[in-house]
Amino acid sequence: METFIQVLIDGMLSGMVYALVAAGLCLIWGVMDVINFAHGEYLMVAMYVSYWLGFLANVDPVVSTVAAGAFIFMIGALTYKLIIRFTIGKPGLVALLATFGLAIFLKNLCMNQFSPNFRIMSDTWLSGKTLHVGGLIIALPQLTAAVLALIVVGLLYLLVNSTKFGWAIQATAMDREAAELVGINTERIYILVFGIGGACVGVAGGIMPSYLAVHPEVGSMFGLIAFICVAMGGFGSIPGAFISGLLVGVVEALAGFYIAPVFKYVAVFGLYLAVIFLRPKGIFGW
Amino acid sequence: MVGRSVELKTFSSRDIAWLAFLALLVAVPFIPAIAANSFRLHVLILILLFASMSQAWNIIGGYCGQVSFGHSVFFGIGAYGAGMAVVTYGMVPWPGIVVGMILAAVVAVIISYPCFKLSGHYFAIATFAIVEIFNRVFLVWDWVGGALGLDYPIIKEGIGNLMWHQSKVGYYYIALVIFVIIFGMVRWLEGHRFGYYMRAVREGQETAESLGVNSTAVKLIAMALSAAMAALCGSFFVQYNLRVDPPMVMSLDMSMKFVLITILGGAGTLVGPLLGASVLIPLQEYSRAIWGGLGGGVDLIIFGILIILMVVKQPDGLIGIIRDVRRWLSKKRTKEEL
Amino acid sequence: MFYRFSRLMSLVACMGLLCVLFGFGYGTTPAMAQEKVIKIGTIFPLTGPVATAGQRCQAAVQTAVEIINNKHPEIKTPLADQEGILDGYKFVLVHADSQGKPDVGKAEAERLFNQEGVWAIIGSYNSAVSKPASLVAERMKRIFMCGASSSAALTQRDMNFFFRLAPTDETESVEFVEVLKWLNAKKDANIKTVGVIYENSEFGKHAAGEAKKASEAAGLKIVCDIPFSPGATNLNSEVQTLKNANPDAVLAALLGADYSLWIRTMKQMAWAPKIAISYCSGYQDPVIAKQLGPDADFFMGSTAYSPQFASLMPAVADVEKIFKEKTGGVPFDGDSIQEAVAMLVLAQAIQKAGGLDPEKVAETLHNNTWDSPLSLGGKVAFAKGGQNVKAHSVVTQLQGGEYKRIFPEDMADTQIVFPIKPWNQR
Amino acid sequence: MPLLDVQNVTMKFGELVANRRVSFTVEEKSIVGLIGPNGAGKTTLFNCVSGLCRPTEGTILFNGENITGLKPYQIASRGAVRTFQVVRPLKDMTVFDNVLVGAFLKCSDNKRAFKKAEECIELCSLGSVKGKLAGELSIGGKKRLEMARALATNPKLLMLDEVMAGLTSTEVKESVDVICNLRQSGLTLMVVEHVLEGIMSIADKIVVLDGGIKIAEDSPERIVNDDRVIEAYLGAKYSQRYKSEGRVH
Repeated sequence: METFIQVLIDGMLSGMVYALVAAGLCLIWGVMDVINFAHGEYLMVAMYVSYWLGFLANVDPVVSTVAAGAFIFMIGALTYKLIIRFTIGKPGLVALLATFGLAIFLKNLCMNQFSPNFRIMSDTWLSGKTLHVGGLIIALPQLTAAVLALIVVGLLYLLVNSTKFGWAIQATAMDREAAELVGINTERIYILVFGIGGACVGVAGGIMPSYLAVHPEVGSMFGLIAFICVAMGGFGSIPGAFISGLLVGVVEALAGFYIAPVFKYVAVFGLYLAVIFLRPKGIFGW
Repeated sequence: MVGRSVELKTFSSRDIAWLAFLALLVAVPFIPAIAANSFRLHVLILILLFASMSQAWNIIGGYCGQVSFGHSVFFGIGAYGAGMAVVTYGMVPWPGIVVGMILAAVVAVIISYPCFKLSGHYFAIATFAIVEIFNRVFLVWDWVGGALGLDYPIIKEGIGNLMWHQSKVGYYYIALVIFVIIFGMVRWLEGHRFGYYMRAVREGQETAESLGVNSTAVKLIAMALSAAMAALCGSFFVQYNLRVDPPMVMSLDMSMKFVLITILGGAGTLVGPLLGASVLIPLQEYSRAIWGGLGGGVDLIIFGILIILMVVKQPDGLIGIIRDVRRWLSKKRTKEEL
Repeated sequence: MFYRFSRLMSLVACMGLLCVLFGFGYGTTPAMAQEKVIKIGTIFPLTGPVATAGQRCQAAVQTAVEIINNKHPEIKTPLADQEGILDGYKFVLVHADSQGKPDVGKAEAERLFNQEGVWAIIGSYNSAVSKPASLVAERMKRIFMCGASSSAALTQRDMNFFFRLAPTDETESVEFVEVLKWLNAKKDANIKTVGVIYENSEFGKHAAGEAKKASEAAGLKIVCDIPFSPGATNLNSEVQTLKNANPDAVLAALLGADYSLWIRTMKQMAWAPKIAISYCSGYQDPVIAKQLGPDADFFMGSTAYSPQFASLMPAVADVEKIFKEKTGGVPFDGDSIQEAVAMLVLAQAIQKAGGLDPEKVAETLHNNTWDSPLSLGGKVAFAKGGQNVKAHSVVTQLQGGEYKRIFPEDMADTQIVFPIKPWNQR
Repeated sequence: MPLLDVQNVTMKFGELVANRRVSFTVEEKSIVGLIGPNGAGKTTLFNCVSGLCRPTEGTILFNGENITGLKPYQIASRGAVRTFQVVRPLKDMTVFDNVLVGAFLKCSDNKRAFKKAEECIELCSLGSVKGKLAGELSIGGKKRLEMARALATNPKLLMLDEVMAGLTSTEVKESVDVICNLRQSGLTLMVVEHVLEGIMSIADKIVVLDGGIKIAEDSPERIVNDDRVIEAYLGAKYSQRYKSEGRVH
């Protein structure tokens, strides 16, 4: 029983981080109908930002996560300005392929610049620290990341649902032309949405070096899982992305422990298929 | 309008151009500059293979409009069909190829039936998930070699074993045969009722149904056909490389390559996959040959930028560029005549 | 108008590119007949998941070539004190990237032989790439020197032109089990159960297969068998499964980042086996000890080289100096040094054979025992099939960030710390 | 036996009732107009007949065969073909190819299908644009395309959904002529119209829907004088005034 709860907790902690990565993707997808294939690479770049800040200026990841968020915000906005802008209104595949190119570019640029070596930060405030609650062990870095994820996703939800800016985003998502008619600068909304979507994954990447090694390939799997979360949650639904992120984390952990570790991703992808066959528009989709 | 004839599509002047092109391809190994340079022949073989493979994808993805990222699964099944025939059972690859093709078609129908109920990105991501599942299941499945993969023993070369060691000319002609089979089939489909139905389903499923088209059946048949052809290409791929393991044939990267080539050339057109392959494959092979050894991933950086540029600048693909240029030229001509 | 123009330009650019690539014909071999040059190709995974290792291996071969080509009287390896071999022949390296993919590796091997005109190939790190790439060489009757690929199957193919320097995972597995038996006998370690954890790839699967075979032969019970997908986002379930099965000893095959994640996850779950022994890369990566700090301590593994072995191999220090210039200060590890040895032994063989006939050189390689100051034991000799029968690796343990030699006893410099210290007592 | 027999069809979307127990028949070789104000449930009824929606209750017989709940393509291949109110051209195909898709339903070999398509294109006066992409046509052209495509399937019953809406009066006249010609060639037509102008002059029978209920089914002459119909179209107050002023013919 204790093992079960332990596995469950571990799953939930990693699930929350998946949720944060997915939330950014979800926002972009929901507003622009663009699948950002370079999302995992954003995460990787953010981890490098955090790593180098720690290495060169001795800043702890907990602090530099803000900087990483801001940096990826800029990368996101730049991506929109330079690439995505030209793909709006074209078939959805175009943006997907363009971002696929971007992913290859970013991954290899980082490899070129920072070498393929993996890098670990071992003397951070959080690294290696654990909380012992009864017989349970909770890793502090993962817990911090999860709490951070909860906060950021919460803020994002509030931003979209109860601010004027959020309403403008929603209006743009529903009908771009109509939104322009009522005086919304949709171009600016798109830039900001891409930036904010990037910032979410930037924050996630910023905190991760306290427990995960940084290397150019690190983002790929996270990116793939984020796609699954977003599609499972339903088109553009942030609560949907959050819940399915959590679900993915838990299923991954349970399947990994109770079936076999090699099957943990099979279980995650299988879960997606099962959900999507029952509800073709995702859990929260309409 | 360029290239949009309303005449009978059973045979047109374009086909003569195709036949001439084919004659040229047949003659290629006799050109000394290529015959003496096995790397050039290698690039040509890859172009033919990937053009064929992308054309197979084009049936369902381009003509029928169902963007599947799952085709490496069928490619892989074909590869394993041939691989297991030779390595596990010590036979010639031919029965394996046939079984692989049939199996791929069956698997395609089974997995795409539920997937066709999904729309847009949901469908695309479902096919991602299927590739990942197949990849991981094959990695632990000992009967098919698991993570170890299947390695070909050194056996006699020739058409019987579909294997050549000294020269690549044999491989080249087999690739050419596959190319002719798949392109010929798609060409035939283009002028046939089924081809029109596929495009009608792509353009509007409800409209097609209102005109008496059974869209589900059209999509399933197109998928089965596409998967069987993909498996054929896969079996050639494994005969060419003499080894098969899951990351090599059943990965998202592989799937992306088929999609990328087709989109780059122009999806839903006959010549598109060939155009895409003859740009992307030399780019990939030569840039790796020239810069790969430097180790900085420079080739891939350039590759990434080029994909972005291509896709963003002309989403209709290379065929779109050609169309633009022709339109531009004809406009210029009319201006001069005035 | 401008819009149209830019589209036209992109067309022109494409066509131009095609012309450059096809027309002007990359791949014609420039004539170098006058100069005395031996071209050697290298194929390593320079990009992709194991690029770290691949780039180090490439640097190792470069180091070896530099030693051979130039006069380095200070270095005590064969051929170092003269310039080139065979009265002034020098080596030129042509590098290729396999991306860790077998099909790419095979294509590159063909290109290197046919287009670049290389005389032999050194590579390819991944066993899965070495297999098809070396077949290419075998068919062309050219020599393929393999440094670090560890799959035992490679040298069980009865090939005549394939030579592998590193010990196979088969011999390593036997050695690991010897360590366990030795501990049981000498230290009353009471090791009865074994767990294996490995990445589910060609490398991991082979290693684990041999590990299980060797353990069962020694009467040890396998209590858990955990393959995992490399590049995982976490190893929680894997380590939890290990912890639940609680084997006395763990045999592990993990690479790079996965290895560090494994160690950290075990720490997080506050569990460690009594003893953990690793196959090659992850454990012996010099970066690990530095970056993981005390967490990496007390784990064990096979090591063909570490800087602490300098006393056993006096020649290494000077070679390593050159190597470090190329890697930004990272020392040799057990894999990369094998690639340097491969290059050196090949050069010695050419020298001894007195010519560039591949068959004669291959025969010479088979028939002689070679001096190799960069190898443990100092000798290299090849059996039929190409395995280096003098390949040794010692089992080491990380203590205070240094690789200490533990086993076999006659090579040991330090007492083993057994069992692994609990995480909270470090 | 009527060609189409709609019996007690009820269609509910959750709580919303779009059609309640609607019954009517369409005789062979006649033109039946289906009219009603906005939101009367005309298109829903159409969708039920053509198979896009499965009616909650009721039966639909076509040529004596029960076609309730069949798939659209099954109904189409039995000979009941429709057009769409909101035009749905197959955008990236030429006009000719659009029509050809329809023609392939009954003619499986290319030659006959091509001939059929040519005929239908001429019939709907699309000859001058047949090489154009369907997406590039004007709205009137698209409407005619819808009709040509449906015609090419060689239907027994052609169901037209507001083919005249939004057209100029000359265009309406053209359409009316086409429809008359079709009847002459032996086709049965069911026409949904919001605009009464065109349909009244040619229909043999008019079915009037309001609020999902059939309120009248009669010949055009009598329909225009039906109180309930006028009320439905103009509202109770205006219909009173109209009557008192005697402006109803």
